[in-house]
Amino acid sequence: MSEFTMAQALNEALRSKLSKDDRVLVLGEDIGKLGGVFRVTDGLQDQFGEERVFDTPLAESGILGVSMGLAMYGYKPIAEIQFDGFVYPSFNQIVSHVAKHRYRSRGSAGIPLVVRIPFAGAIGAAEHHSESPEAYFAHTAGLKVVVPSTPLDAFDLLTQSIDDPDPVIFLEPKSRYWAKQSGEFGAGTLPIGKARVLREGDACTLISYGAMVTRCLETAEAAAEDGVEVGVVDLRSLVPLDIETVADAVAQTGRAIVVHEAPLTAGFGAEVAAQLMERVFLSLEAPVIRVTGYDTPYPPAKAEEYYLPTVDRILGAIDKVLAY
Amino acid sequence: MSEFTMAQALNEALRSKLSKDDRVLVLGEDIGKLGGVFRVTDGLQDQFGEERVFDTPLAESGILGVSMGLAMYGYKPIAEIQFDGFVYPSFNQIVSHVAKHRYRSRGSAGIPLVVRIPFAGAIGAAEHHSESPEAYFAHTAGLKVVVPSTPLDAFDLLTQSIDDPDPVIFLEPKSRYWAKQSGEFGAGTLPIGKARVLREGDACTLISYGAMVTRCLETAEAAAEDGVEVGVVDLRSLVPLDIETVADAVAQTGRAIVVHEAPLTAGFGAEVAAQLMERVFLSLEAPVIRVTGYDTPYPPAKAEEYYLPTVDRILGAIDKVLAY
Amino acid sequence: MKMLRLITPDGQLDTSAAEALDLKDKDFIELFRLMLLTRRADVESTALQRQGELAVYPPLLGQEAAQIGSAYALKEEDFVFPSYRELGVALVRGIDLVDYLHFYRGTWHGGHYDPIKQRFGMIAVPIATQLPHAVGYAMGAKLDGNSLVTVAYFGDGATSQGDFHEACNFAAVFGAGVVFFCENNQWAISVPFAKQSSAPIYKKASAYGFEGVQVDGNDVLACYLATRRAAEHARAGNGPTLIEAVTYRMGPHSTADDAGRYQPKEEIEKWRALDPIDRYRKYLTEAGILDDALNSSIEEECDELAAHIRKGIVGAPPPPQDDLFRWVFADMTPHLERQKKELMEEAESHE
Amino acid sequence: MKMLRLITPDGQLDTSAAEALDLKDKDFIELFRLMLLTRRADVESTALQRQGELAVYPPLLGQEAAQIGSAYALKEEDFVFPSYRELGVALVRGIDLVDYLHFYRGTWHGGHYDPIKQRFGMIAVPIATQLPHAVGYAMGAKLDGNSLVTVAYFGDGATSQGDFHEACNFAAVFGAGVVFFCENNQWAISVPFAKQSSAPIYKKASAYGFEGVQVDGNDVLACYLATRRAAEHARAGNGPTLIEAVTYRMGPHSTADDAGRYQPKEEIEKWRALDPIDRYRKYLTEAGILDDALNSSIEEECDELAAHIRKGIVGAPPPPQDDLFRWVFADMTPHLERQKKELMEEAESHE
Ligand SMILES: Cc1ncc(C[n+]2csc(CCOP(=O)(O)OP(=O)(O)O)c2C)c(N)n1
Ligand SMILES: Cc1ncc(C[n+]2csc(CCOP(=O)(O)OP(=O)(O)O)c2C)c(N)n1
Ligand SMILES: [Mg+2]
Ligand SMILES: [Mg+2]
Repeated sequence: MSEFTMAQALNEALRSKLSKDDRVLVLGEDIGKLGGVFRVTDGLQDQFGEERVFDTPLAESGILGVSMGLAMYGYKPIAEIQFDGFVYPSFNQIVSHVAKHRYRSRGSAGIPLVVRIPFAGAIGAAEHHSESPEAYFAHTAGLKVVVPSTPLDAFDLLTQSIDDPDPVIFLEPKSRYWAKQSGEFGAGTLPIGKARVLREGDACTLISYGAMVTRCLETAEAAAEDGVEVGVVDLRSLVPLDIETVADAVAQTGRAIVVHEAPLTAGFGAEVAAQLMERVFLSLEAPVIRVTGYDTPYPPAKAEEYYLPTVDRILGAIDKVLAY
Repeated sequence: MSEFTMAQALNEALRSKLSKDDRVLVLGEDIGKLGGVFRVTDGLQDQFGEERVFDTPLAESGILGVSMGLAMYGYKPIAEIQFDGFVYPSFNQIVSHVAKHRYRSRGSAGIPLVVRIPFAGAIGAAEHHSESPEAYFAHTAGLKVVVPSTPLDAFDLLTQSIDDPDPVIFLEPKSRYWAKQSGEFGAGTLPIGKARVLREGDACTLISYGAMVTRCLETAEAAAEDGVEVGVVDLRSLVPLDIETVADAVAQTGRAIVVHEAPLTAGFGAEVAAQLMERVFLSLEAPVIRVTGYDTPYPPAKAEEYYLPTVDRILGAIDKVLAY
Repeated sequence: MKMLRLITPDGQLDTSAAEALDLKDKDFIELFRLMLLTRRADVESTALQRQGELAVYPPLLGQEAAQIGSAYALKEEDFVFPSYRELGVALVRGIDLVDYLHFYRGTWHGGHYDPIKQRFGMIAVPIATQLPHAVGYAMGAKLDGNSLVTVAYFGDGATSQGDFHEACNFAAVFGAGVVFFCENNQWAISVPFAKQSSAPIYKKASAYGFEGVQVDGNDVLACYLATRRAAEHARAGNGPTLIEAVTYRMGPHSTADDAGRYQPKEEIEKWRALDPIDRYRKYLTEAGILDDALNSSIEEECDELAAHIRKGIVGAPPPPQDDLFRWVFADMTPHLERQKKELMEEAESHE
Repeated sequence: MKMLRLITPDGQLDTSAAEALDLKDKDFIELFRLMLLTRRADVESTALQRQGELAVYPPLLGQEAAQIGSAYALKEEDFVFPSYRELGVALVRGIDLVDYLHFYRGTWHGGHYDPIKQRFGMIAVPIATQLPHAVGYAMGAKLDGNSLVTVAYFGDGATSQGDFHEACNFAAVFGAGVVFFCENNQWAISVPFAKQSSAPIYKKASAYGFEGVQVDGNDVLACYLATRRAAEHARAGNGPTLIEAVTYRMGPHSTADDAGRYQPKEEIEKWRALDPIDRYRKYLTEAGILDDALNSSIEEECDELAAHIRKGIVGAPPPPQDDLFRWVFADMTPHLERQKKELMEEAESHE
């Protein structure tokens, strides 16, 4: 029973998959000798060689395009995009081809491809290094969108994503890379598409994913000190979305708050709110509200604390729905 | 008082702007001699010359990138993307630069740029020619997203978009290009950011934009024949969103349905539904529901009628909210 | 560098250069047969669109030599990544053109053939996006110790896209066995090549450190030879080659286009004199390889192919509604099951 | 083609070639002064990051000649589109480096200078995205009958991006007055140029039909001359030029990098002997242009600059909260007004 960080858990998942399945490849910018800017691929090139773990030229559309070709040949490429803000050059390949290929080929040519993207903010990074693009991908039919919030889940979800026959956008909350957890790798059995109730609570339900799950748990702690018990649900994957689990939780509390870092407008929180309204309308005591980043570009490092949902903002939202 | 199509109205708006303001430029693929594949730029190169109305090489990232440079110099470029499905190569330039430039320059270098995109389906086109990418842009802070539904509004909104100091994604519902209307150009005074109530109705409110507005009006007609009066609101712009007008209408009916062609998940309908819940929760008699494209790639021409919201599907939704 | 040409526009063969071909008479005839079948299928497809049986169709009229010559140089295991104008290549790859044309009828986005089995990718409409796929597939083959070659087909306009550049660069860096086959038909819809780029296409290969060759795209033998050499080069593990086939788009960009607005009549006339089939027929006839009997048996085959296409396309049914949901994911999600149910119920309610 | 070099690594001037420079002594001195100021500011910035006063910083150590030589060749009306490593160019353009460094402190994304007034664009982090901006700006100038020139700075890795290709192609097709100045420092983070591309960078210009030149990037005079020629070429309406300045990244990619994992010590040592400042100092001293008095006055200036940077950066306040909303649009939307109100109220509630 050892302790490890999320970065180590992801590294371990890649390592075990590379050793078990020789069709698995890892490619991207600086993922070889350097081991990736977050060291998630550390040591993999040494162990598996430059043919299976290799650096590419600096071109994301090319990375996604050749990954698609590799997948068509029969490999399982795991492409790393160095940071969230650098996935956009590959948007055309992802939306126009990767997401649609199984569909247009009437099932004969699915693209088993994992796109790993360190995402979101709160690490004091420079511009373009703190984006939350999940809604762009969730809105794109044919993609699965997976977001772990803990080291153990990171291992399980990445393993499952690599096994998945379809393309998976795998978003790694970079502010959680160094978060530690102890437990057994692969002990988890919860598949992609199942949300996890992390905390029960009768007053209201907090729904989130990625780094904000931790914020929600901290908030729940703080609320508990004031005698308010709020539940916390970790979505784990946005597509497929486990709305049943979320709706069951909210049906009991009658109050829900969705929390994410991405801007509010047309963010994924809107989808969760809309689906909850459709499913548990009559159980709702208050509108489902959202605590999110503002509708501005992600701000500079010195201002990100204003932008990100804080425990206080979430507590404020809880007061609001309870007072409703 | 003459009659004209939406394509003619757009052409007229471009023509009048080109003649009034010599900083206005029109560029894109095949917009010169050919006049654009939909003839929206027909005759403009003849009238204003190859320097102000010019074809570019076949590269959308280049088109947006040079348009941004032209805007920085002091021009007002109007870039055409030939079809919705071909805007993705320029996504990085739009999201990483065009949308953020005013912000990052602390207001000193806004980008007055209009990106015209014929969008959405229902014209029996080939793959990649019927996409509805509006949610991608609405979720991107710093962009305005404008969608006309009638020829007169197309003239007004395009004129206002060209006058706007900020980048505007101007989505032209291609299935409406040939729709005729008669009236006076420029008589309209409703600015970007104001929705229009096209029909009053006490039973329920249909909310849409672009080509689906017409579907909603047809549906309202059909419902009226059964004695059910439903209102119809045309959003006209998604960003800024005139939620006040929408909320006022829904507050009266207590029932709302959002209709769009784009896929359901994380589509703009979710945003409208979520904001309505926040604003008029206590007036809602039923959940705000969405009638949209399915969460699949846009289907082949022979199947698009299954995919697109039909009068029947919207009528079904009306029955549902009324029966709630 | 001078353009590779084996047959002059008036049908004279450069016999010394032609030695490199080492083709048998049956190959010479097969190339002719395939060009004729292609032209007939192409004309038939245009006709079908005019009759409303296809949603749209992009004719390849005038580009038969480029497509047939290049495709004929490939082995069965090789993999082709086409754009949207490669009906001729599809024919050579043994694809039932009815399955291919279902893309243009709007029956299904990928048509009705299996791209993996047929080793002919699905039509790629977004310009130049298929190039990196060809590179990745070739990288996979190399990694797997497989000597197959991939060929990416694209137009002159496609060379302006970033994906063209990134694909060429990846191919060079990874020594991928790719043949980049550009059909320079002089136009990108209404934009002439002069406004597309300021350098000849074959020269662009030097930016990546591999060879670029220019061939007479209306000379089927030159297209064959250049492609075979590039394929051998790739098969031997020597990496990519860029081939610029200089040809001409005799028809409109597509049936939806109004080329009269921009394409000069004189230019079309000039190129009509360079027709790839006429010159090759002249050569074959004078060389005594082609006689009337053969000619008419090929004509018969063309009629049969046209009839086959017509039969398969005219009135072909739309896809069943549930096809909309079947292949979004390998396993349908509960969410899509719900949407499918919704559509099916609504459909029934109006039957 | 042979690399342009005017001063050998051991400080010998190629006098005949140098005639083309026609620079006065004060220019020779100014180039030296600017390189020294740049190096000091660069070292100071790295130190400030180590002390937690900057979020991150990408040193340009070793690239001073490339940046100063090229920037010194520009006129005030010219417009520079930098990447993120051009502190030296910013200095030449007269930007207060405190304003520049606020980008790296994380005070504001564009730093605190006005890019339009300063004719120096904002730092562009997404690789190669600034190149088409430089092209568009130059297209605008041409359209406006303005003879100004734009210069895009970028690295060797940037040449792999589609935007590099599209920008070069647009520039050629529209005859835009752009100088594409590539600082080939041999590395793109951990990827050496050999894995980035299989052709020398200057050769890539031939793919677009304009000239590409290779210069010794550690020779400030060669960088000056090549850039001045390219700028004159552009000013005369003859379009773009690609300049490859062959230099070396003596430091890590950025202060967040661990270059020890991949950058060979020997390689660094080899290049240390080619240091751009040492060789130029040697030349100036031997030529009698530089004496101790001058040397120490420049040293003094360097100290002042370092102190100025320190004073401006250390403990600089974060932006006020409402700055988050001020510049999203020219006129704040009601929606953003609401979000601003929400933030301000919440802020107050915790004061
Ligand atoms: C990314 C993208 N942009 C625009 C289009 C619209 N379009 C379809 S074909 C075409 C011209 C292509 O010209 P070329 O590459 O020369 O091929 P050709 O059609 O001549 O065979 C254009 C602009 C597209 N399909 N994809
Ligand atoms: C589109 C994009 N992808 C990835 C990155 C991450 N990144 C920042 S700098 C860099 C290397 C750039 O190398 P080069 O172009 O040679 O410039 P240098 O840093 O050497 O000056 C990378 C990969 C980025 N900034 N933008
Ligand atoms: Mg062409
Ligand atoms: Mg570099």
